[in-house]
Amino acid sequence: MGDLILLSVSSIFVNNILLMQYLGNCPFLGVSKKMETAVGMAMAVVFVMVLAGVFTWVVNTYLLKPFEVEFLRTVAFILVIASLVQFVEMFLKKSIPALYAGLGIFLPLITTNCAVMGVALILNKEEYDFIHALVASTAYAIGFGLALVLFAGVRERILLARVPKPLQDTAIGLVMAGMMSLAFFAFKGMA
Amino acid sequence: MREMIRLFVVILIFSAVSGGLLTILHSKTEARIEYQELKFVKGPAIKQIMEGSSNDPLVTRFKLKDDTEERSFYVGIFDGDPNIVAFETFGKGYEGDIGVIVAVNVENDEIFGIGMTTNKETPGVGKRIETDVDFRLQFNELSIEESIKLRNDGGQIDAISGASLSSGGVVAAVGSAKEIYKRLKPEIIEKLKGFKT
Amino acid sequence: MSNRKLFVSSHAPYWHSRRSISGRSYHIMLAALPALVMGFYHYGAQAIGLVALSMSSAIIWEFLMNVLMKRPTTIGDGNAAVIGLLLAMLLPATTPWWAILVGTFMAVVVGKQIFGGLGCNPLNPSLVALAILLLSWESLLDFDTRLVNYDLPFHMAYPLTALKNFGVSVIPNYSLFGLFMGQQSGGIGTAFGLGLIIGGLYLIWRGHIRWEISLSFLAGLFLTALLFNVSDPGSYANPVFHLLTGYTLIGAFFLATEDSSSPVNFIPMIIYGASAGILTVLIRNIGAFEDGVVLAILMLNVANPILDKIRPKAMGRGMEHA
Amino acid sequence: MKPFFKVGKAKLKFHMVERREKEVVEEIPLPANVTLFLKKTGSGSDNLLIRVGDRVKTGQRLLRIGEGDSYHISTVTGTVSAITEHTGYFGHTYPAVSIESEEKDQWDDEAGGVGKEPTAENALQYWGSLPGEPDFASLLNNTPPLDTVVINGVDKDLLMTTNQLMVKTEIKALTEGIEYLNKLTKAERIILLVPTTLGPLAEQAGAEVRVMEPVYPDTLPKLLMKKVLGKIVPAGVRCENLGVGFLDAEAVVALSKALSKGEMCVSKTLTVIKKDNTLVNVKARVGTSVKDILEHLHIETDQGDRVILGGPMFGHAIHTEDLPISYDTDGIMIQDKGRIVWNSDTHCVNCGECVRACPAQIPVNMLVRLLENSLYEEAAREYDMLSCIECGLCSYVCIGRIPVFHHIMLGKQEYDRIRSAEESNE
Amino acid sequence: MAKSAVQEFTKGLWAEIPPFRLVLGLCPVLAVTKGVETGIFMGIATTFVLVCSNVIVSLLRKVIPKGVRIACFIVVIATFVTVAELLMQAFAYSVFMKLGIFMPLIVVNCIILGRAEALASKKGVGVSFADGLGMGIGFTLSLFALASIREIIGNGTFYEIPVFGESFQPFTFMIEAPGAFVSLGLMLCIMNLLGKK
Ligand SMILES: Cc1cc2nc3c(=O)[nH]c(=O)nc-3n(C[C@H](O)[C@H](O)[C@H](O)COP(=O)(O)O)c2cc1C
Ligand SMILES: Cc1cc2nc3c(=O)[nH]c(=O)nc-3n(C[C@H](O)[C@H](O)[C@H](O)COP(=O)(O)O)c2cc1C
Ligand SMILES: Cc1cc2nc3c(=O)[nH]c(=O)nc-3n(C[C@H](O)[C@H](O)[C@H](O)COP(=O)(O)O)c2cc1C
Ligand SMILES: Cc1cc2nc3c(=O)[nH]c(=O)nc-3n(C[C@H](O)[C@H](O)[C@H](O)CO)c2cc1C
Ligand code: SF4
Ligand code: SF4
Ligand code: SF4
Ligand code: SF4
Ligand code: FES
Repeated sequence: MGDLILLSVSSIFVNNILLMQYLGNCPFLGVSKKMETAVGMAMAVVFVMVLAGVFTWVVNTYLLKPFEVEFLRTVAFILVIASLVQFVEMFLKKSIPALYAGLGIFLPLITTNCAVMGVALILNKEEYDFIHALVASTAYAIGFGLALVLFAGVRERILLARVPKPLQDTAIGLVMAGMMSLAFFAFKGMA
Repeated sequence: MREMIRLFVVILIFSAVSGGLLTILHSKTEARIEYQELKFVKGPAIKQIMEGSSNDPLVTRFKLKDDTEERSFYVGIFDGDPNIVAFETFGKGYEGDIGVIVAVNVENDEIFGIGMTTNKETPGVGKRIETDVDFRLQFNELSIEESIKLRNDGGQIDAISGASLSSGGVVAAVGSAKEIYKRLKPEIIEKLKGFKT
Repeated sequence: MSNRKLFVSSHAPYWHSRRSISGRSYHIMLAALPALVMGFYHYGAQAIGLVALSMSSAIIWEFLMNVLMKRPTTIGDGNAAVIGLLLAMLLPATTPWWAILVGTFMAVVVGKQIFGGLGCNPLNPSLVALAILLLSWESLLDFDTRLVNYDLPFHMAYPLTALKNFGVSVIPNYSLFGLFMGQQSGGIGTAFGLGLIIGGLYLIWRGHIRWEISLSFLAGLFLTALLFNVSDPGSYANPVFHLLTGYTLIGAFFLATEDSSSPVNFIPMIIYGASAGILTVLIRNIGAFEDGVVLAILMLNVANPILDKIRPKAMGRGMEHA
Repeated sequence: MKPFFKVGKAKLKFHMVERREKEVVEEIPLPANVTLFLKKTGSGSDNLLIRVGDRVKTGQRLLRIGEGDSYHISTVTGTVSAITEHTGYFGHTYPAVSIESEEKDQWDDEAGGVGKEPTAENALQYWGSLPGEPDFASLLNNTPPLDTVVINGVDKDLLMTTNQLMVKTEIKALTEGIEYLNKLTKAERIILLVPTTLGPLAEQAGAEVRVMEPVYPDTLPKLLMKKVLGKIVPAGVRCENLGVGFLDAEAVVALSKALSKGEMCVSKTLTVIKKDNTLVNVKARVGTSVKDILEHLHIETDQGDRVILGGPMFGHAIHTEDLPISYDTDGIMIQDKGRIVWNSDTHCVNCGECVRACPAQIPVNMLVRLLENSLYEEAAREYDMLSCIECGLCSYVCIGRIPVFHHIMLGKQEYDRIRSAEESNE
Repeated sequence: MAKSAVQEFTKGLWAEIPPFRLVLGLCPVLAVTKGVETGIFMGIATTFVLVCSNVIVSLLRKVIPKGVRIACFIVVIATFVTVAELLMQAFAYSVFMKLGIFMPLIVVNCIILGRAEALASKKGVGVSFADGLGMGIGFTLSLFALASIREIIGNGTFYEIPVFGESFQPFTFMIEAPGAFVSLGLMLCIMNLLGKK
């Protein structure tokens, strides 16, 4: 139990997927200008990332490893993620239209989000067992959502500030992301 | 439905072609990759420890089953005697595991030398476990029976200043190496005999 | 009509409290003085030179950025000087000149000006600079080696380093009253607890800082340290020790209270202060760093915009008119 | 300037009526020329009843207000010398009628007749221009009908003493006025609001008396609603929409005099605040220029000083002393150029002073950022712009010296414009 | 035809140089520019995948059914990423180690799928090839520039060769995560100042 808690803290804060591992920056900078979209994206990512983590773990453990074709990992994972997103989209559209209306536009974008693929790769590289893989992918996803929402809050203010022209938008967003990653050093060593 | 099947078949064909091509490429490169991996990951540390040996420890190696795990052992032959055996263990560092190659002299059960393999320690801070020679040399000739600890914890190893966590990781790795060695010593001795020239 | 008098026209109100940004800056500098004087007394001319260099270089960076960005000159508002001063107060007296230049550049240019200047900075500029220095040259903030040439009449080991390395056994080396009176090594302006408290109370009394933040920061820090201490007195220092060492007091009164990066509503101020205090102790007790004030405050700075969304209902808001 | 332990909100105390320089109200002689700003025009200058060159009598109707049956009247007898378009606060335009006045007043016959038969219908025609804001006529026609009338015996802005003075010196007329109000309106409650010191005096007026500490901004209508009547006015809604009307004590006195003696109100009592913040109360014919008043009082002004119609918190600064006083001018304030605190265009430094000061709990620090970026709709929707009760304290305390209040007033104006443009599109 | 291919090639070098003009594919840019070596290798690998997948997609553009277009592109891209991975393991293992998971992550680099979708699936082989090559080289140049700055200031070296004297203590901030974001942001600012010409 203790190690699961440590793993969670580590994956949410210490090794935050966005700020410490440089994964998922395009949506981070792309959808953080408005709090509403940021929250939508965060939820969509949490959803898909957890599912992707679990599915790729299963594929890796029960297909790639037994048949000794681990070199096909990249192809296999991306196919799993792409079809997963497709199914989630179809499922939500049919059964939970309200949720689909909220998350729908973000789902296709997630296919090529390197945070999702990255988490899948990390889980399998670290050779976690199933429970740890599940906890880690959930925690990474929460870390992503947390960073995204915090960032959107700061970004809303930056949009109202007198940022010099050449720095506006993405440039200042990146600098701010850097400062945030600096602040996340606070959690160093805690897990 | 027919359409769905058609699309599915298309993807299947793409994937099959892709898998086939990659399998061919993989089989052609497999041996090379394995050697490269050895050379770059563990090679430098092993070579460093075994400097002056008359053999290539990366080639002179054997595997043993330890519980469920399979471990590789690298043999150093000095003056014709295959007395040095090296293997990799891990300890928790500042950021993730620190891989350490520990070489033991089976003659006197003393540590012959250690070297670092993989770690994610901070450059300039924790990375000094790799670059700081004095730190590494402190382990030489410590006995397997001795308890090895950092000076802060009442032991004999001076930590690298500012990186006591990384230093502790190395110490922990050496500690687990001692256990492995003790556990497998009979089989190791047995195997080593085969390398005598 | 040729010599008709023209009056000054503008929008109401026509009275003003007469408080100003520059006034606030100068009050902050004044409030910093007691703590600073103790630093000068301990570390001599070197400390004075360092503070002067830091303040002047901060002002110069600000001026250069004003010119570069083709904006009105803002060095008169005193904020650059405050940034330089606070940065210098956090550093050991022997910090090399180039580190000061890099530090003030990071504070004024990267921490503040590129976001649009005063009031636009999302994080406390001095702390951004300090964190960057810490990350790049950790040895700069290793007070024990930095201050090795000073032989002052008290135990010179930096309390928090000693605590981190040797545990609670070092605490008897320090007298709590001594710590309070500045008998400890540290940054130029961080050691003298009494001076910092006097300065802080002055700022609170004059309404220049929000007392809610200072108070909740200290309370959060104290209570968390107390919990740790009670749970395992053999591993964790007592709360008073935490209160009087490191950057705690300067953090409570001068760093966490930076305007632009801290909340203004009551509940958010309390959450902000208390969380920063809690995080500080977590970093000190279980994290990688000796002192947690800098990063804890930066972390809460990041959360500030979200926190400050918690606010009282405005009068008449959301009411339907029948 | 005033350092204090910032726990509570900023409160500014009023100057009590006792602090006046002289007890008497100084009468300003009838000037040779008056200018009348006919502010409440509703549908523009088509409703004018006179032309340049016409001779008008005191009390004569000049302009019909809106579509109703209520008029602006002349305050002097004389010849109309010019009719121009005047541009006032935030670009509102209205007719300005200049009249060369004769020395002797000649009362318009119809105007005199009102007193004989004090019915609402008769009276209303002439009382579009009773002193004070808002005007009485529209109050009587209010929908919903007023159920409460609050007579303000405390002044709204700092340093103003007109209404307090009325309570103190005209308590008889006030009492009569309250009786008339009882007849004219269907209001269930008539409340007389006075400063603590005048409480005993007010008891005889025959209304429900409430006393209060005259501290700013508690004297503003929406805060009175909250503190005196215990009602919160929804954001963007006027007090009148809740059936509560506010009348200045001065207006009630004028009403009483008109109905009992047939004297139409053509003068205005106001407080003149000199550069050293001493006060003089004067009574002047509506339309008298500021210059005439200041000259009579021997007050010197210089280029670069500030002259304000109204009080220090929400008066309107004027650029020339040729402008006249109107029915709603409660005071004239002269500010020496050396004491003017200039606004600046710094970005908000997030000091939070305004948030502490705001009596309406508005997140002014965020609001001002949005307004600076012209995001008016968002400002109204998310940052409570419409809750603002227009007290000006945020500007007063802002350490960045940002013209916050100006931003807000402009923002409300722009917001209304956007909304009406949207509505007309639909 | 020839002219437009040249145009397609050159626009990737400045007018639409990724990641500055097209703000996509930021993660690898941040992650692999700690050092010049990893930057260049990442650039080359990406260029390889970009060119190959552009060409294949362009060749197969008439065969692939619309419904599974994206899925097929992804398989093509993933195949070439794996090819690049295997080749790099076999021939440049030390760089492969430093690139870590960012090698397989080329598969989700938005630039590549973006070019496949926006251009290669519509245009001829020549143009697609030129576009891929231009974009790839532009991307490599960007990585090289950023990596040079970061490595020189942050580590005091260029291609792991020291450039300053002994006494220089590197500005480590630049090679840590925060420095990555900040320096990319400032570089973007400079690009904006220079304009698109
Ligand atoms: C940016 C940064 C990187 C660090 N990296 C390491 C590291 O790689 N290894 C380590 O043991 N400690 C690292 N630390 C932790 C501190 O050096 C801390 O002082 C250490 O955990 C204990 O200090 P000591 O060795 O002086 O007792 C790092 C700290 C910082 C600020
Ligand atoms: C809270 C408060 C604020 C005031 N602000 C101003 C002001 O901004 N300008 C001014 O001319 N008078 C102002 N006054 C008027 C003062 O009461 C008084 O005239 C002034 O303090 C004279 O003394 P001083 O010049 O030393 O301040 C203010 C009064 C109060 C109660
Ligand atoms: C803006 C600026 C930045 C500098 N940055 C560094 C630095 O990062 N590391 C460093 O060791 N010296 C730095 N220096 C100092 C010089 O490069 C040089 O190292 C120093 O003068 C030699 O000092 P030493 O002899 O004490 O080492 C910097 C100087 C300036 C002006
Ligand atoms: C107690 C206190 C601490 C402050 N600390 C900082 C600081 O660390 N860095 C900074 O740039 N400004 C700081 N300021 C300045 C403040 O945010 C604001 O910019 C000034 O008040 C304007 O002159 C501080 C202000 C106060 C009141
Ligand atoms: S790949 Fe995904 S995250 Fe990156 S830009 Fe494209 S849609 Fe956004
Ligand atoms: S504040 Fe109240 S009384 Fe004043 S105008 Fe608005 S609604 Fe009417
Ligand atoms: S926002 Fe409105 S109510 Fe609040 S202080 Fe400013 S003027 Fe007064
Ligand atoms: S008082 Fe002025 S500077 Fe301070 S928060 Fe309000 S608007 Fe910003
Ligand atoms: S490269 Fe686009 S999200 Fe990482």
